[in-house]
Amino acid sequence: MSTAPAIELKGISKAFGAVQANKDISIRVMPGTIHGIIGENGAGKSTLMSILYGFYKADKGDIYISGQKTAIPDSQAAIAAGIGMVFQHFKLVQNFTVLENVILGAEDGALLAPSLRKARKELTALAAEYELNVNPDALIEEIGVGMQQRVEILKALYRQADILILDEPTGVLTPAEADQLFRILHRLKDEGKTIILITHKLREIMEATDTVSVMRRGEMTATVKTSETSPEHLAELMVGRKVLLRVDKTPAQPGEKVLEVENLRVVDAAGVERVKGISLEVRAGEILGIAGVAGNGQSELLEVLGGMENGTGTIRVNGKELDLTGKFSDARSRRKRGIAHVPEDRQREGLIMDFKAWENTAFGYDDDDAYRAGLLMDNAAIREDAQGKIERFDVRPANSELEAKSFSGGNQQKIVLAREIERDPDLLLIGQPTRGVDIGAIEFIHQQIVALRDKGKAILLVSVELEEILSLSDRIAVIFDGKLMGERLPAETDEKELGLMMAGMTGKDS
Amino acid sequence: MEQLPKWADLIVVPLVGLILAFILSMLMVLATGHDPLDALKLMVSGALGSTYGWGYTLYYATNFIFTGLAVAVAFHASLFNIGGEGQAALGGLGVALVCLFIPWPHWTIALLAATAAAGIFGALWALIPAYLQAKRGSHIVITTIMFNFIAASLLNYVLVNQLRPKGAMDPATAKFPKPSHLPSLGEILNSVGIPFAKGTPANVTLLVALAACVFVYYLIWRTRLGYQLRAFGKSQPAAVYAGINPVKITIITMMISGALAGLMAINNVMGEAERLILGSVEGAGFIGIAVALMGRSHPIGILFSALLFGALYQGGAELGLWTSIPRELVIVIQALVILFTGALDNMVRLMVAKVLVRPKRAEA
Amino acid sequence: MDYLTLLQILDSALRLATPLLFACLAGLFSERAGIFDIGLEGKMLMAAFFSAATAYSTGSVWLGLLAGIAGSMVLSGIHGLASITFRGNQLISGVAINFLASGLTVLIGLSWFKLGGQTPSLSGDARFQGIDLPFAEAAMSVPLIGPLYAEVLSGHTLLVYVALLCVPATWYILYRTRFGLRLRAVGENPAAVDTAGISVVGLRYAAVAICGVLCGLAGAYLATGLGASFVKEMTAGRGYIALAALIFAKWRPWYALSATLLFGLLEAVSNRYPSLDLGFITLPSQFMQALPYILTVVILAGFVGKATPPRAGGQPYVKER
Amino acid sequence: ADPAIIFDLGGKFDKSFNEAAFNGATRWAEETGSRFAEVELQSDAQREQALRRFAEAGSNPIVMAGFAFGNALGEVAGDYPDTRFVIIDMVVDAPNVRSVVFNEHEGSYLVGYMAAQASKTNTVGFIGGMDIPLIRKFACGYAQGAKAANPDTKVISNMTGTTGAAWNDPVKGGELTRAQISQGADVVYAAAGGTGIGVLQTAADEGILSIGVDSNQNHLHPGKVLTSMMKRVDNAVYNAMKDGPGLETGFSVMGLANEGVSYSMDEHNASLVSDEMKATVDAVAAKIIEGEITVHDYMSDESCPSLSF
Ligand SMILES: Nc1ncnc2c1ncn2[C@@H]1O[C@H](COP(=O)(O)OP(=O)(O)OP(=O)(O)O)[C@@H](O)[C@H]1O
Ligand SMILES: Nc1ncnc2c1ncn2[C@@H]1O[C@H](COP(=O)(O)OP(=O)(O)OP(=O)(O)O)[C@@H](O)[C@H]1O
Ligand SMILES: [Mg+2]
Ligand SMILES: [Mg+2]
Repeated sequence: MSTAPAIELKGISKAFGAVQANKDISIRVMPGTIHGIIGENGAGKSTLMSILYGFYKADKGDIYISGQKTAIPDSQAAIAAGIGMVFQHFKLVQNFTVLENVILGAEDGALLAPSLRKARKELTALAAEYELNVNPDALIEEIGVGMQQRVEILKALYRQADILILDEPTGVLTPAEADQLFRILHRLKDEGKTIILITHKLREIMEATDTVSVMRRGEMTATVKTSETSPEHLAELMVGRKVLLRVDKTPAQPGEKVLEVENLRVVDAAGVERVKGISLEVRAGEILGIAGVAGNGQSELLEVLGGMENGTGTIRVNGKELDLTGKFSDARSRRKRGIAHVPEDRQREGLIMDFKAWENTAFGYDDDDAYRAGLLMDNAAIREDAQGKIERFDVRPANSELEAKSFSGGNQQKIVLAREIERDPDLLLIGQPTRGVDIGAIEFIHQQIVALRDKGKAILLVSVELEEILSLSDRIAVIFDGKLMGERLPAETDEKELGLMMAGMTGKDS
Repeated sequence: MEQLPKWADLIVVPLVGLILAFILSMLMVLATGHDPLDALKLMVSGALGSTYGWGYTLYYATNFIFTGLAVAVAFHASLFNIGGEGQAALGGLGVALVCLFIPWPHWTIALLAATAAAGIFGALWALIPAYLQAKRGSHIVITTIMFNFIAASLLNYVLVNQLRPKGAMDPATAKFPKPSHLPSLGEILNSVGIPFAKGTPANVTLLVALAACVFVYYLIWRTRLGYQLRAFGKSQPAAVYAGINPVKITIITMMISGALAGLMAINNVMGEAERLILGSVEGAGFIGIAVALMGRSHPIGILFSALLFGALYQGGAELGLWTSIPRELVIVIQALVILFTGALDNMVRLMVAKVLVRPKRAEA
Repeated sequence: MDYLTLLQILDSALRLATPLLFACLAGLFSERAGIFDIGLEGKMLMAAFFSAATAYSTGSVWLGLLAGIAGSMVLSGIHGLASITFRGNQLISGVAINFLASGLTVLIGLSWFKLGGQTPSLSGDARFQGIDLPFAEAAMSVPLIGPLYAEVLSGHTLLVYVALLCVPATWYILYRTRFGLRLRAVGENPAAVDTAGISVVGLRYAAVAICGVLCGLAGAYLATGLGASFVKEMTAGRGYIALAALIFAKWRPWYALSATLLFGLLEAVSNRYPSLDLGFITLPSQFMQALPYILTVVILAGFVGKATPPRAGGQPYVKER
Repeated sequence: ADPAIIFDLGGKFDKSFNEAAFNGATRWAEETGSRFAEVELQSDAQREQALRRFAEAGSNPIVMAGFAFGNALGEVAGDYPDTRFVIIDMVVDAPNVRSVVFNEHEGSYLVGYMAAQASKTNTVGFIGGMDIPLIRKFACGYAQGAKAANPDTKVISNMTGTTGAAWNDPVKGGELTRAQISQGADVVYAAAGGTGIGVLQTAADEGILSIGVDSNQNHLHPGKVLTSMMKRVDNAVYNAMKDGPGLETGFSVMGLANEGVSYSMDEHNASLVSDEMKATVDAVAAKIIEGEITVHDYMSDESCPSLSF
């Protein structure tokens, strides 16, 4: 036990303005291990790792790499010290090819051609070695997030990183992709590389890591051997109270048909048909879960239902047909028909990040009479309404004057949910409700969704988290390539079967 | 970046920027062989030291308030309207047509009509670029630049070939009939017993400009339309999610912006010149960009930066009158003011922070 | 219109396009790196002044060229300082630079030459002379192509050819070199560049500096190539037109060539036909003067469609809010 | 009291009438060792301001160059009955105002006549700054002169632009010159302020003749500028200042007769203008002065017999 830790951080502190993101943090990571870091949204995990990678500069503290005190003023120094990092929000150039992204900053000379040639070869080798297949000539904006993440990993490997940091790598992955990622990580570990893994998913921590550190409100509260702990214990360390890890719900009591979709087709701006004749229905008091690998048409399905895109076919809500292309095909008309929508991408669509929280609670409902005072908007009323929502949905900090961007992801999601759920809609469309959200918040969000169902509302849930689909849905439909592959009851299926269906393999009865 | 108390950010930083700009400017005055302190005194007292000075300062400021607001409204929707110059020119045409061809019984009614005409003409001149941006994706920056040139040609044609009285040398319309003349600020204030220099061009339009500030404030922060256009400006996908029609918002915003730019014409065309002359906008459309940016697209900020530019204009005129300092120096001073208070504000902020924040740290 | 007229118009178009092309490529480098630049006009003006002033004083157009580039680069430096180092508003900085150039050139010109801000006119080695391309004379006899070569391509000053060569050079730098890759990346996603271990600030300054050099060439061409002295405000809005051309060109080098040639062509046509008698109606000169701008709008609306600027354009790179 | 002079928006170095006015004032100052107040305007609103401020400060006489002052002076003159005003290029009817106007059409006629004589291609060009009445007046006189010398002469006319930049765009001036050359013009007359610099330059470069305007521009390109249409704004200003506060008011026309306009001859263009040519032109000038030839003034009925706009 005389080997020096691959990484040792001593007394790291970092403040962003008034926010103390990291407080006197120390941590040691042994070489050849996978070290997990968990913590609530905003606990300071990403900040800590960004400091290690030279993206931020710590206010205080020292970094030791393999026992040597090392200054890491910028990412160049981190790369030189053998550190690679896959950020929570990828750092890729959208309109570059995979190859170009890989060589960026690691070119071999002033001209590109030789670098590209070399990288192409290297990539093929890496792909073979680690099952990291990507088309080197594909544009980043045209490949899925799973692929993008591979590119990020390839970037690190191409730079011969010995220490690989992954910040919430599975937040956007399908189960199959996640499994593959962990295989790769184990392979890397076997080769002696050191891996730091940030995740909100306790299952992943339990399955993949050797040691795990828990962060809370900028502090490192515990570091334990994974073999000596349990998910419940970790959850408690993280949130500071006991957390229910299972969704607690009674069997559904389906009522009237609320949503009926017949032969829905959607063609995107590029002329590609993304939804290819989907029919489904959701009844009052039930949750229909749509499982599928991202990019198989579920986003477009939600967007048409939510009035963000045009489509063809028939959609009825409470028996009345919706306008799919005309004057009433916009999102506002949908809301008037009792449809609420929690979009997949809360930061791009669900919220205006520069607006204050209270302004965001009226977003999409600014024409509500309750928000109006003559010709003007009744800001006082909106503020009051917002404060109530924020308190009922336990948004932290409970300050409606803060801008949306200064809340953590989980709390941003709560703002959107509060806004949509408290509208008391007949139909709730909800996409990726817990993406990037910590377990404390997940528990809360799931409870709210179930409570809405129990009030007799229809819910259409789209998620790439199979676990979430399985535990929330009353019925599960699997989407593949714009078509439904079949329906299952959660009790009668499992992740394996769903995973196969998601890959286009037909299930038992369809 | 260091956190500064709000008062320091709002008052100290611009003030220090202004001082820096003036120090540099005065060095330049020195370099051209003049006495910088005299020049500075002349500028300040010329612009702000008498009601006469204010009469001019406020006149220019009125122009800049309108064009500044025009740029700001578009900015909130992430639209960059460089077309203020053309829109204001067309506003002038609207004012001229209304004042020349309709006999108004009283200036108040004429003002209402001219306001409407200026706004409508300005709005219509912004409509085509807006429509093309919304429907065809034609970049609004190019189209508004192009429309400035087209407006210049149009006015040249109309003034030389159509509206110019026969035999007149000036490419300008005839003088507007008496009833459409607006009372000057001096006349108004004197009538309520406040002494104010007569014969200065500031006129009742200043009140319209102030009203426009209030209007824009309410529009942007208190109405649904404002809410929607700000949301649209921050995130277009989110706007679609909320059911905000991008085409409609783009067109409405640009038309409001164009109307505000057009309104400038009631100040310079109706209030001051009392006729429409060629090139009457005199670059105020472009200054409006600087005014809006420096005012952080907020009506109050715009009010102050318009005043600053108005004072620079009038102070510069006094320099021109009483010294042999070339008028280009005033342009350089303007440039330095824009640079230090607008573009290098973070540098100034850092300097101020060093002075203000350091000692506090030391105490702690 | 006969063939010769067409050639003459093309010849004129090429000359008129050259300053636009330089400025457009200048803007391309800067904006591709994420720094918006509405100060092209001011930089050109500064360069025009210093090139003419120096060429006159030294009698060497080459020194003039260098001085013009230096003058333009000083303004680039200010723009860089404001928008890169101090993360200020790039539009404001550009506006300030235009004002600064407009005032300073006359101010300095007045004190140096006492000619009302103008420089004395240049002659001989103090200005660029036309270059006859090889075989231009002989080519005249070849039908169609010959006159095209002799009339349109041959006989321009060196800078015209430099400008034309800048197009493939820009393309090559942008798409075939490490620097170009990084430059494009920093305009799209500076965080990607930063985390790849490259200095965002360094790259952006480099881009702004190149922008300065190219604006310098544009200005020098105006004052020592096309004209032979500096006259106040002689850029006459060309910086703004170049900006429009840049958007028109969707920030791409070859498109920039077409866009600026188109602008040059439209202007040349309206120069050639100051008013047009269509038989039933005579289009007034004002209409012909507006025609290039009207056609630009029409073309833009009809054929070009949406242009997506570099994604990180206009925003300072701020890591810590 | 010192005299004062107010320059129009183009500024005192506009290569046109403002600059000529400035030269006149400077000449007076140098000769008499006195001083004069001056201001360059930046905005239309400053016309009245400058007039009043100078009048209040006791400047007398106050000289202004440019038709655009007409309105402002009309308003102001009555308020300062003891101040004498001199306005150039415009007529203002007030007891304390001297209005000086120039017969630019006559001078332009002469240079047009010379242009046609010098032209070998029977094609001459005119380049104006902006399409405004004053410039049409120049163009119309020029075209008449050219046709008078040779009825077959073709006159090509261009205006530079419609914004203020039109007066300061030598590059465009040069390009317009080339366009005219390619249409056969071999003499070009520029009435376009700073833009004209480019016209004269390009003409010299391309080996054709040019004609300067307002002041004597022959020296700019010796041996290449055929002549210049001199509009003696400098003399008008000089005289006003020399006459001082007691100057005679009223309306004064500066034409060929009183050398208000003329064509320039000096060592720079001596080789270009043959004695014969000079003789005929002088004869034409004499006829104009005597009234034997009437040059049509565009402003009289806003039409031009020899050129359409
Ligand atoms: N660039 C920044 N500027 C200012 N504040 C920041 C910045 N990045 C993070 N913060 C703040 O620092 C705190 C820690 O953020 P961090 O991103 O490290 O949390 P995290 O543990 O990674 O959370 P999550 O699980 O949501 O990713 C938060 O309060 C966050 O708002
Ligand atoms: N064919 C349709 N498809 C989808 N939505 C529709 C359709 N027709 C109407 N709607 C929506 O239902 C709403 C109710 O219709 P109605 O015509 O009563 O409008 P409203 O309640 O008076 O609303 P507004 O105040 O906007 O006029 C509409 O505003 C529109 O949003
Ligand atoms: Mg994080
Ligand atoms: Mg209704």
